[in-house]
Amino acid sequence: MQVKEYKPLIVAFCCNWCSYAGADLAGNNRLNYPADVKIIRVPCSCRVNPMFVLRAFQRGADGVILCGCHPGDCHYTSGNYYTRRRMALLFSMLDYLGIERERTRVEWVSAAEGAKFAATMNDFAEKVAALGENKRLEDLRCKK
Amino acid sequence: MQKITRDVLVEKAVSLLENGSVSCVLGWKKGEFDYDITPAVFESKEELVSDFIFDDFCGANFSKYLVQKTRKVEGKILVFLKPCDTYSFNQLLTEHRFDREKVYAVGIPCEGMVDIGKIKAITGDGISSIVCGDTIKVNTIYDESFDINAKDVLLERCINCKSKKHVAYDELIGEEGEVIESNRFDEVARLEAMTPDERFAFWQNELSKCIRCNACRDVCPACTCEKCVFNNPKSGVENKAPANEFEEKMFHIIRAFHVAGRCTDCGECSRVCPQNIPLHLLNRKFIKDIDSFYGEYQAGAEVGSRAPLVNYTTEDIEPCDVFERGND
Amino acid sequence: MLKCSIDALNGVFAKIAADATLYLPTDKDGSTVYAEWSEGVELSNALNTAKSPKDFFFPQVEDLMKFKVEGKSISVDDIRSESEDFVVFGVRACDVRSFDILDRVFLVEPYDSYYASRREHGVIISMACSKPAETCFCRTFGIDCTNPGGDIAVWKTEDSVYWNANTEKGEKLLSKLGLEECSDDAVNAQKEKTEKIMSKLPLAGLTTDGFGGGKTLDLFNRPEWKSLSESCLGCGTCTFVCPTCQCYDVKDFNTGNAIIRYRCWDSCMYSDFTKMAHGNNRNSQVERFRQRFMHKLVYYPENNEGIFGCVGCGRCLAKCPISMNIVKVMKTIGGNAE
Amino acid sequence: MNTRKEPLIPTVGVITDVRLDTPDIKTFRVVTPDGKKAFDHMPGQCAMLSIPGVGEAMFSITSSPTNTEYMEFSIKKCGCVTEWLHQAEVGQNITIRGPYGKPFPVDTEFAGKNLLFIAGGVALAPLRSVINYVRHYKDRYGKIDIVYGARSKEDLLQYREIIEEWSVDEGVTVHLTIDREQEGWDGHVGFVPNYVKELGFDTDKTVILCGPPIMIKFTLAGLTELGFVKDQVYTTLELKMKCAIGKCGRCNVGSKYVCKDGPVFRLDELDELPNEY
Repeated sequence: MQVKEYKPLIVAFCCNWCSYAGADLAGNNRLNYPADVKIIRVPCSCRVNPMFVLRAFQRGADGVILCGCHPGDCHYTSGNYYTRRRMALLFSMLDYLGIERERTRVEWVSAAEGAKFAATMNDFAEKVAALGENKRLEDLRCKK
Repeated sequence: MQKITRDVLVEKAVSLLENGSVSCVLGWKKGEFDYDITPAVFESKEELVSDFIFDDFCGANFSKYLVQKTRKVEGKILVFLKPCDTYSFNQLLTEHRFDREKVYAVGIPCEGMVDIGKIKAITGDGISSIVCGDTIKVNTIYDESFDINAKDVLLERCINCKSKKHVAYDELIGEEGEVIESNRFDEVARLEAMTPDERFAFWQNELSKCIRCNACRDVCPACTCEKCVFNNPKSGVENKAPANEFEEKMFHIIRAFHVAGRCTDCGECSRVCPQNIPLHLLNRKFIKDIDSFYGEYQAGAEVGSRAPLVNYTTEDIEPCDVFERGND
Repeated sequence: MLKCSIDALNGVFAKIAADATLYLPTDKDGSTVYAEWSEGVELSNALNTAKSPKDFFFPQVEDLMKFKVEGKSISVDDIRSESEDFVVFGVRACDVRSFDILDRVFLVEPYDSYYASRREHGVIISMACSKPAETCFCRTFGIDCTNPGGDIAVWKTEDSVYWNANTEKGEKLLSKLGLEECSDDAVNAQKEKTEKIMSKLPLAGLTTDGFGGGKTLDLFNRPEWKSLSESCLGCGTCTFVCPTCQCYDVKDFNTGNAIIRYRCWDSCMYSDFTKMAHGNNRNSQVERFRQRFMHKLVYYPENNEGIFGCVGCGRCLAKCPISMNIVKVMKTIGGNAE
Repeated sequence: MNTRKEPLIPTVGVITDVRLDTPDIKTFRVVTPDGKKAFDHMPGQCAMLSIPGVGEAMFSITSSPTNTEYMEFSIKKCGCVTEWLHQAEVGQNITIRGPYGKPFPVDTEFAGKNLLFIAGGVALAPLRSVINYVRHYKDRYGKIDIVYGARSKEDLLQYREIIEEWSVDEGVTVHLTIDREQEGWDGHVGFVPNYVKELGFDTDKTVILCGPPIMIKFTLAGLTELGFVKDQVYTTLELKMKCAIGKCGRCNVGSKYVCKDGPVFRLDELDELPNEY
């Protein structure tokens, strides 16, 4: 039997105005980043409810990353400032419950930063791959 | 142990009821034994005189009842508030959950409430009588008697009491207290100092006890949604039972998150948990983080204050930096 | 009557556990829970567990079936498997009666095969009480805690454990344990002692007068329900710690590649229990609160030859966040009203 | 593998026909994958239909037991399951289990009697099964009267069947009414309870009454005025159900479980139950 190489499944929530365009730019520039990064476009990083993050883990994600406009550049003026507070608290709580802190991340990626997007994803995927499968926030029913 | 007697409160309630200032009284009603006290609505002098009680078992916080009761009751409601209850009271007012005009709040001092679970752990089953005081006298049907120092069997929230000061009242009985320096974050810090594996094992063990009775949610003065996301089939996360470890964590993380920045640390969740899960440690983690990331904030300390999660500054900490600052 | 010494008890447990999974009450983090026995797991001395043993036959969450959906077509997978043999040790008399109450729901036509399978494969070893708590009122429902039912009854004294089989299933298990014959003097002495304590209990005088079948409308319309339910939080604590509450919900979970239909405990105290698309027939907490107690004290006995749907275990007395419970209800609206 | 039969496990059903009856009611024809009727039933009984992942709900079987080829369900769009069903197409699989509940006593108490059916809106669905059953065995019953009302002409369920089959049947009289005047409608206008009073039936009839609670309340008052007594009147209830076999406790009213002891009740039986339905 062939042993399948472990590739982490990564869910990236990207804001419509900056990071999603950044991801687009990365693609246009033929920059490589792992194919297992699944991008979910959201109107603003602030749209991401903590429940989305948990649900992504439940459904089999090994890492969850949020990408939004740089602070101060939010299309809706202040959405990403709220995201910053929320995710700071949520990630701290997940860590408190013993869930590996490297599985979650927030990164600010502008529409012009295609290279940063690709680099971020490569780095994040590498860190998550080092951790291995998500065991601490998994729902076994979804793995059958 | 309480400095104020039941008779003073009954007298106050009766006089307000009889002069028509209030139409009913939210208070503690004595139970079958000496410790099973039920929150109740009193509408007459007779009921107050025969059933009203105030002793070391009156932990219940009435603030949340005001949300429903003020909608139903004609006239004003008299409510007795211990210092910690007044924070929940203010927080609910901040969120416009009830009409302040319909409530007459009487602040009463509190010397800390005791935990019947802790008493039973000492005496065993079969308690026939309990006499409250600085030394609690317990007799059992097995002809044993115990003298227990009340300070040794306090509720968790009273051991780490954060304030003896009333932050809201129309009238105060007794003297104004002070905000206290408490050690309430010590246990959180102890957990933070553990390795992630130890923390995971700790919470896995604690949360696996959950039977999803929803008592923590239903008693919580910050959980006042008319329809909870976990009860709403259209929310996509509705669940009724802890189907597995994930759902246990999901419920408690999200519940703690929903009240983050609004939780006054009243400790009702841990008091009512039938499985004795230390739920306050989740809420306190958020409070501790908020204090250290965004400056000290006590929910409910003043009406109208802006909760940290609906606020921001341009210099806020980045999520990637929280681990350096949070666990120092 | 058979007997073994307390010191030999672990050896007996090992013999039982050799053929079937053995569960017993043990102390964990300050509360008493049922746990699987293995070397080193000690039998608790507490009166009873925080949660009732109904889980063994009617677990809180249970997968019923699986659906595969492809386009317009659906296939149904029966994922049931025959239960494996297990033994539950240390069930108190009140909880033994609760199984009888559940049987009358699940084992009447149409049979609930999930429950039935566990019931057939489970052996119940009951344990007589010798130190009842102030919250006990099993006698109110005619339960003798000194003489518990189950497949095997056990009496524990200071130095020995006495065993007596009540059923064929119990006989079969007991014969394999190699216990010595003995007289029942010690057991009788313990019974007598416990009986005396039972009559001293604070709830000893509680009776079911005023309740039972045929009293529906009279009790239903009593005005006291309003004040009793006034501060009810509408949580499910009483329901979930109750050994006889058996209402359940059936739900679907989409795993992404199949749909699991599972059932889980539900509570008539919850606001969405009877909520349907066009409305709710029990809109207020008064109605929901009344339903729970009317069901135990009136509806159930009406359908089951007068047997009440409560066993007096006292769990709801100990656990209700607002200390409202069936005893207060019975004293307020029943024949015990002061 | 457990070989015992488990009542909670449904079988697969196929929707072979969808008919739009009124703006919000569709009638679905359901058979097993091999084209047969899923099970036999009696008038008034129900079946649990479900769509995996959406939910399961109880529906009355609207087709008559005398139809041995398929079953029909008239379903109004009002909740998750029904909304989903309304967008289903022919060929869609669903799951089905049943039959559940106590049927109308068509072969006992109804035998030889004059029957008066009174229905409002979608409540014709459970009665249609009875009406077609008694029409099929017409010689076993006396005169049949049907009073049926809806908000408008478009809201009348099974309108074609009523006009083309029922009203031309000998011994069957159909009285239709709609709530408000409407162009192209020359029949009666007015609410069902008033119409029943206007028609002034003799009390030698057994009444089968089904409709929204408010209609039942006023129709009953009207019937009492006409001299009917409660043990002449039958109705069928509907409550939330999950197991449909009297175990999950949801449809419990008093000592009765609507899924098992109902849904058909005689009104004097309902009087003994708490008013929680």
